[in-house]
Amino acid sequence: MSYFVRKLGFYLVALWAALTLNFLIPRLMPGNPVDVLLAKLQQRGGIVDAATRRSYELLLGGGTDEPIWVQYGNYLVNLAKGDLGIAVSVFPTPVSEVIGQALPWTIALVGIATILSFILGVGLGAIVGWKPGTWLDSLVPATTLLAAVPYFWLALILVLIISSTWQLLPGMGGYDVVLSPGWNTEFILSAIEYGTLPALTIVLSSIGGWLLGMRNMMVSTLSEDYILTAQAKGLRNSRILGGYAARNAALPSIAGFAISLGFVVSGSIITEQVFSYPGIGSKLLQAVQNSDYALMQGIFLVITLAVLGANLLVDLLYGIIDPRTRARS
Amino acid sequence: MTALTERAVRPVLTVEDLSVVYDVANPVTAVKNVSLTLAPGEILGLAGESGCGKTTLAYAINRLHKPPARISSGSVTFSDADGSDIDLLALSDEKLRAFRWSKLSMVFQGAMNALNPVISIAAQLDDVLRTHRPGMSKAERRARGQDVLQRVGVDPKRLNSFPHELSGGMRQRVMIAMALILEPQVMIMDEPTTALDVVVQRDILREIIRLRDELNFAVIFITHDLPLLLEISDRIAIMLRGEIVELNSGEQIYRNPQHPYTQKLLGSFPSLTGDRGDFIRTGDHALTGDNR
Amino acid sequence: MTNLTPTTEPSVADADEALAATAREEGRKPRAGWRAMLPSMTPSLVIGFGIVAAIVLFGLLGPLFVQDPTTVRNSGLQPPGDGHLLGTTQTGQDVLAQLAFATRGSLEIGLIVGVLATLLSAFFGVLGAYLGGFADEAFSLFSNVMLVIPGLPLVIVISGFVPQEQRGLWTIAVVLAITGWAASARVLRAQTLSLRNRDYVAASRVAGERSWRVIAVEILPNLLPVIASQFVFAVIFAILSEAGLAFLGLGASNSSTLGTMLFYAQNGFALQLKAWWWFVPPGLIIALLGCGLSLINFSIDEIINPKLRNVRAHAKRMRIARKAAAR
Amino acid sequence: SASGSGSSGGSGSGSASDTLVAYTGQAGDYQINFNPYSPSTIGGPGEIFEPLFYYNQLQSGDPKPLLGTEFSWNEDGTVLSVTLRDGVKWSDGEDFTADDVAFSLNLLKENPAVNAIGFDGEVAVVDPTHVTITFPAPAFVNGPSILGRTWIVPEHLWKDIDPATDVVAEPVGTGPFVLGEFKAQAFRYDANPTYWDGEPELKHVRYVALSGNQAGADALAAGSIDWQTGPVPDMANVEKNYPGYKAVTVHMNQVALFTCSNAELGCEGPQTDPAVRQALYYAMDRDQINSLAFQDTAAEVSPGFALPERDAALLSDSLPEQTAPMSPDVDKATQILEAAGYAKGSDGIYAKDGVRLAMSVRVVTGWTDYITAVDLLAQQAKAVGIEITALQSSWNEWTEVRGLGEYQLLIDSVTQGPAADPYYMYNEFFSTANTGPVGQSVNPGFARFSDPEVDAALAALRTSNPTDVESRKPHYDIIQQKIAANLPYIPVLTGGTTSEYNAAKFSGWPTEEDLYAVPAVWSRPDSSQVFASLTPTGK
Amino acid sequence: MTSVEVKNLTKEFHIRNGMKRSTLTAVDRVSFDLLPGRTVALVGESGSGKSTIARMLARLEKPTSGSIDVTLDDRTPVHGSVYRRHVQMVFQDPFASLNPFHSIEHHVARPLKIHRRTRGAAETHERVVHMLERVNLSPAEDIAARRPHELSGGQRQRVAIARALAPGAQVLIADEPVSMLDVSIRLGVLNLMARLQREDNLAVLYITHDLATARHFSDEILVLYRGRVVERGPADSVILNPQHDYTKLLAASAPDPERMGKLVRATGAPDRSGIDNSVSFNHYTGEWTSLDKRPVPVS
Ligand SMILES: Nc1ncnc2c1ncn2[C@@H]1O[C@H](COP(=O)(O)OP(=O)(O)OP(=O)(O)O)[C@@H](O)[C@H]1O
Ligand SMILES: Nc1ncnc2c1ncn2[C@@H]1O[C@H](COP(=O)(O)OP(=O)(O)OP(=O)(O)O)[C@@H](O)[C@H]1O
Ligand SMILES: [Mg+2]
Ligand SMILES: [Mg+2]
Repeated sequence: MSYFVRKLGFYLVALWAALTLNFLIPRLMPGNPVDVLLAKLQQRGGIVDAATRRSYELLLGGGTDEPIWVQYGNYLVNLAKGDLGIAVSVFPTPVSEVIGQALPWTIALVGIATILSFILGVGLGAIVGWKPGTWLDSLVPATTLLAAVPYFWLALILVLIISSTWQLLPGMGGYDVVLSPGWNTEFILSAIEYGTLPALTIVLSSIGGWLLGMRNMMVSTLSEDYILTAQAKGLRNSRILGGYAARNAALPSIAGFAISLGFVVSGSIITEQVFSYPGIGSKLLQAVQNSDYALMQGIFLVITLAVLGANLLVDLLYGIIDPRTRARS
Repeated sequence: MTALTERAVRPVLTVEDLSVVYDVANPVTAVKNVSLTLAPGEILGLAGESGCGKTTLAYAINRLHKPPARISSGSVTFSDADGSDIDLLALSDEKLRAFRWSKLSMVFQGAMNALNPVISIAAQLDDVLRTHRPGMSKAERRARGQDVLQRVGVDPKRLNSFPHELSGGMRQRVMIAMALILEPQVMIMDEPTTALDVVVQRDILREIIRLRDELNFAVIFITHDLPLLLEISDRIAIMLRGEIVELNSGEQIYRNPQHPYTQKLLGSFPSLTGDRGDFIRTGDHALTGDNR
Repeated sequence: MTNLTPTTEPSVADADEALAATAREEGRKPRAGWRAMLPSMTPSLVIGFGIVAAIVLFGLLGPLFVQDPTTVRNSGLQPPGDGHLLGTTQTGQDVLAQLAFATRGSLEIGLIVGVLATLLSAFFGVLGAYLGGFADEAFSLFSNVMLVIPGLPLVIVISGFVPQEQRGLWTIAVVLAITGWAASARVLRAQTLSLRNRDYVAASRVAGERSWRVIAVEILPNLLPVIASQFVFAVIFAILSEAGLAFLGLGASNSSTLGTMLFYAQNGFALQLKAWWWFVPPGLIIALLGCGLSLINFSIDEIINPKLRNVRAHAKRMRIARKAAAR
Repeated sequence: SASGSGSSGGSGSGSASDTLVAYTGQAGDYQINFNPYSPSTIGGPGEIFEPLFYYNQLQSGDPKPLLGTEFSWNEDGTVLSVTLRDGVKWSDGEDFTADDVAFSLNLLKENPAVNAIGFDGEVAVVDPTHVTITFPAPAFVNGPSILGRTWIVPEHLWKDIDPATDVVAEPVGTGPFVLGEFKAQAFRYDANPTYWDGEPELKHVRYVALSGNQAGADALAAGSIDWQTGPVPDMANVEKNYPGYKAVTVHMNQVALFTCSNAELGCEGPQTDPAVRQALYYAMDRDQINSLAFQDTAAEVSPGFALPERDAALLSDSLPEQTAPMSPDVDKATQILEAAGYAKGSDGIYAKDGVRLAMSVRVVTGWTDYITAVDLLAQQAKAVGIEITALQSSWNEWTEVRGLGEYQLLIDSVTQGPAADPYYMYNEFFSTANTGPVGQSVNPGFARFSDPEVDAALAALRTSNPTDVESRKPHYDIIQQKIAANLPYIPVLTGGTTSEYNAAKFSGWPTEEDLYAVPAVWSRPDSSQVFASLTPTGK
Repeated sequence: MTSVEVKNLTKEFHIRNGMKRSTLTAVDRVSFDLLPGRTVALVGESGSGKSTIARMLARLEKPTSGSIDVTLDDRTPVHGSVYRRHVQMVFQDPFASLNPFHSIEHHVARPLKIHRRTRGAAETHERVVHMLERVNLSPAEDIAARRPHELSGGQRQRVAIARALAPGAQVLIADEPVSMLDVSIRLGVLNLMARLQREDNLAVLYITHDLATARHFSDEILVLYRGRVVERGPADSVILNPQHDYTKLLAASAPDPERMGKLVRATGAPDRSGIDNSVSFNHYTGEWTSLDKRPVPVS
């Protein structure tokens, strides 16, 4: 039990730390939403004078005089109530609505891409590691090079070639805007079509890490005694590869997978920027640029919960796939 | 026992002139022209100091050696109980796979690590049966697993345990159970008890002997503990730098060692109950010559 | 019976003798401790080292030989040619000159982050694991929390908060280091935990060594390959992250790095204008540097995990054997 | 329905020939909000909710009647009478009446939070087509905001709406368009079949969401958007690079080096000395800046800040020069400095009383044109012995220091008011009322400029009828002279706003010859004027 | 000369097992004396607490209760940092107890420097060479410059012994010092230790599970079973005349070629559940005592 109690304790502390950081950071940041919105209005040819400023202050609520700990208390109470506040950058929409609208896109695109690159990377890694020293090993430096390329650089070049020059796949947006979002085939096909290129770039740039890690673990695992035993037992190679070698070698990768799953939410900023993809990353950028504290806090909360949730999930999963964990605690 | 040693019976395993080379920068011939035979139901002890090639020989017999190891010469013939002879070194991969474990099984040096840590004992036993006895039903396989565990003195209730939940001695027994599960004619045991407590070690040895008497498989028992071998083996082979320098019945090896190395090995074990020798605690015994 | 004295000294293999003999034969000076920590020369190491060395030299010496990267000319977007080996930017600045300075900037960031993150991770990972008990619990909880807290957003937020005058390279580097050390700390902790229980650590304590000396002299050297590998990762992480931040307009704004250079190229529509000489080289240098460092890391991996080395040695033998067979 | 989708690499708006795809430059997708009074509205003003009149910021002259047909001021500017259009219907079928107008104006007064124009009049409904508005003080200058920037909303629906906090997802207005469909990635206007001026020929307008300028340029290249305002590669050759597209550039906002100029209000640094600002003014090589930083889209600027073309009639004759010199005058710059007592140091930088002429310029990270301009300015200033270093920061931070006055120099642009009258710009940027001491956030008197004569001139302008150009000119003269002498904002160039549009698919776009509206896609309510004037060519 | 008096040494470990925290008494009220020139052997099955006792003596672990008194001949107690000069330990695994990173010289020189046995680099080096020669490692100069992986197991264990003796240790704790070594070199190392013991009049605690060497290399044997001493006495009497059930079992389990083919066939494994560790047989007094040292009637 203590394994789970300790884990739970860790998650609570991590959550509390994240929430507190979440509370503090925006308050330490420069700029306030009134000024930013005014500046934005002015840029767009709006009239800005003292009256405008006054009205915006009234609307958005200026700085509060409450002591910081009262604010902190209110913040925690509101969070507990599920009230994330109002996103001033899209005033008066509640933060939860903004996030609710953006989150599915990110989760679908980056989540699927992450899972895909994990499966492909670990799968290829297992194959490469199964017969190390063969030509397959040359996959390793190749994928490493891909991983070392700045992601947006790769993405932009791919967009230029695949999307702009060859016109194979759309390189902008989340779906054909002519269609209405909904659970119909046409829309889903369109979403898949639009998501292919972004997903491809994510997979390309992240597959190398999985592949290398898995390959090295395979090599180590293959020299374990139980692999030799399995061979002596006359098991088929497929069974040894799947049930004995890869099964054990994949354990560290799975832990890594948890962490990367958690970062699905936050890792999408650049992707969404390059591909004009709707999602949480662009919302975060929007929040930061508009000093939209509430939105920022809301997104952080979601990210932290995602990371913690994914970790928790894998901790539990780990207990199942690696029976030793439960004993080790 | 002596009857067995006189090759009156058709041997179950014949190794002739076997050499194994490690193709490394300075190639090492880890096993040199080894010949031996193993009669059905016989326990053949293989002793020698660390690195003399015992494990390499065991692997080569089952063709488990991996590069850089290479069999440079010799033959290994398995004479099946049904009368056919199998040239192990000539078997195709698939035939070899089918041969392994069903005719010849192994218990490895450090068998504690020979169990896959992430799947249960039941699944690992089941794997063997599923591969080699495809006809068996699930229930039959489970019953068989329980049966072999029972035989080696492990509570069949532990079938669903994971290796880490068992003590070292129990894991060792599980490995032996696994080696038994297909009732092979030959079992190679490579230092199966080295890491264990003497008391546990004794239990396991007793178990092996009992099972051998019951099932009549032949055993190649590898260890560097000569006194132990003397207790349990019918014949003992002494290995030195890849060669078998002496092969004789346990009685002969103990009473009348021929090769100086055998003599030295025997001298390395002070007797438990015998006299306190003159060399003890004098600090200048000839054996301390290896002190550079 | 067992007390029998062998009549003759057996002509027995004496491993000790053999070993001593080989060492004497080769007559070489035995390798010093740190030497064994060096990766053996492999093709990947040679290539990786070559690439990294070339780029570092370019970053170090390049700025001494090129033109002033900020000088604007009225001849914008010239393709590579006379006068400008790599052409010019939209405002007529020499791309090669910019590249040299930007490489230096990125290397600086990589180095600062590498050093800082390594120090942080060594502190939290090694010290915590060595001390054990509450310190270990606290340190490992702290690094786990740091690992869970999303990095990039934190970077965005923190870099917005640092005062303008201190902005730039150092800020970005410090922020990246703060957000990037936790994973290494976990690796180092695991390694230290296993080293801490080695007998030689206990032996040095029995000999009377003080704790700091046990850590510094007995444990740290054996962690060197791991630390080196983490350092290399931190450098790659830093350079890539800086580029990513720069792309979002949040990079080391007042310094010149490969990231900011890419940002300007991107904003100057270099790709759309097919000014590849402006857009491609910075990205390529990052990619090559990352690739070179990864190749070096392969060799470090081989020290950490000797099984990997065996694979390579084996592959090499197989090749030689195949070649021999072909002949 | 997905005709041709996916064929283009862009946002796949494979659009029908009667659908115009516009991109406003907004980054990220849309959050539904068609409340015209909300600061984060994504649409509505102009297309759906109309003002009474349309004021074109680019051309002086009478405003275009929309819901109002005529208006008149009393002598002292305290009573405004408006005649309303008859027979207009809301898009839900209800009749539009004077009560709606009164309701809309009173809405502002009752909700200070949305009263961004500071409306303080009393509205009286004379009859269904006439209203009069009475002000406590002369309010000539408030006319354009009240008449041109107050969105008339239907009383029968809005009486239940909180204008400050409701998002109005189903807007009902009188405008030429109605909301067709909203999606976060795009929303669509459809032509209003019951529009009082007849159903527009442009049947659909779709706004798409992209991630910024880069994406906009890419989408334009892919032909997936028809109108956007923003930079594209090789701006001078839009017609050649994008077949079927044309570009139009308008010059409205003056790019300037804002200075924290007023030591009395707490500004610190060499730039508080007018001589230094003058020297910088002459040091600039405006041609070089125009070509390298702005792709030659900017235009000449007047040191008095009136727009040389639009405000030609108001340009003061007594300025040292009508427009700032396009090439640097190093001699004059150094002369000014030396006359003010500066001496050149060994490092080539002037100094006085041990204080070097070294200043920092704030610029927003990522605004590459301004960053380039600042880099160029630094080089040019160096030639006259002034050291300028660029300090980049995030927009938030830059906005904050700009408001607080905690900067030495920053680069930004001076913006215009609701009508083609420089009064608004002068009043906003140069009046004492709109500034404050350093440390107090103000907007937009960023330069902390304060001059009683300018304030007096502005007060006089407030009480004179804007149509009475002759009586107003002397006041403008004073303001321009004061500004040009003091240079709190050192003019760089008049920035150009370039829009690219699909001329093959639609005709009737504003051109440089006929700027009937500000041709910027984000400019409201100008965009509705453009949409209403477009005719699909059927291609 | 230094001697050690161990009294009622107890060590408890707190094990977290799920929600429960249980206490494991790894060592329970163990007492013995280590006297100069004498060897005490500690034998017992795996997990009986042998290493824990060694670690407590080496101050790697704090006893839960009981005392370890180290005194000089004149009964002055040895405390603090001097303690480590007097009491040293040789570990079981010579492959793990030498730091692969450092040269042999480093290993032997560190204790010298820590305990200020030598002054200056030259003297230290000389001393290192001398120590290596004493443990029969020659050429010592050559060996000193090598690193552990260049030595065989036996050579390494000699280095470990040299290191332990370097600061002038008078009490040597050897925790299974030869169990990881090849059979053919075990005796060599044990003999070396015996020689050094004689030469320096060392007090030695020899921990092993090998009854045969325990018998031959020690004066006194303590048999440990589940943390408690169940039998103690002169080496020969304990081995040849075991009294406690556990000692008997242990003796019967040790391989003995003299019993060729016999013991193994003896039916059935002995039942260990009935073994009682609450009583102890003392060969010196010939009595059974309970844990609290009270005599108990013969069972
Ligand atoms: N992979 C390898 N490459 C090179 N040489 C090897 C390799 N594996 C084993 N050897 C050498 O082959 C010889 C025999 O090794 P082997 O493992 O068979 O010895 P062993 O008798 O089983 O020893 P132990 O008692 O330690 O298990 C040794 O000298 C060893 O150094
Ligand atoms: N740090 C520790 N925490 C918890 N339990 C411990 C710890 N160290 C030892 N133990 C337990 O104390 C008991 C005695 O262990 P110890 O290592 O002293 O046995 P040993 O006699 O040396 O065994 P071996 O012959 O296997 O070396 C064992 O049950 C062991 O599991
Ligand atoms: Mg072996
Ligand atoms: Mg122990």
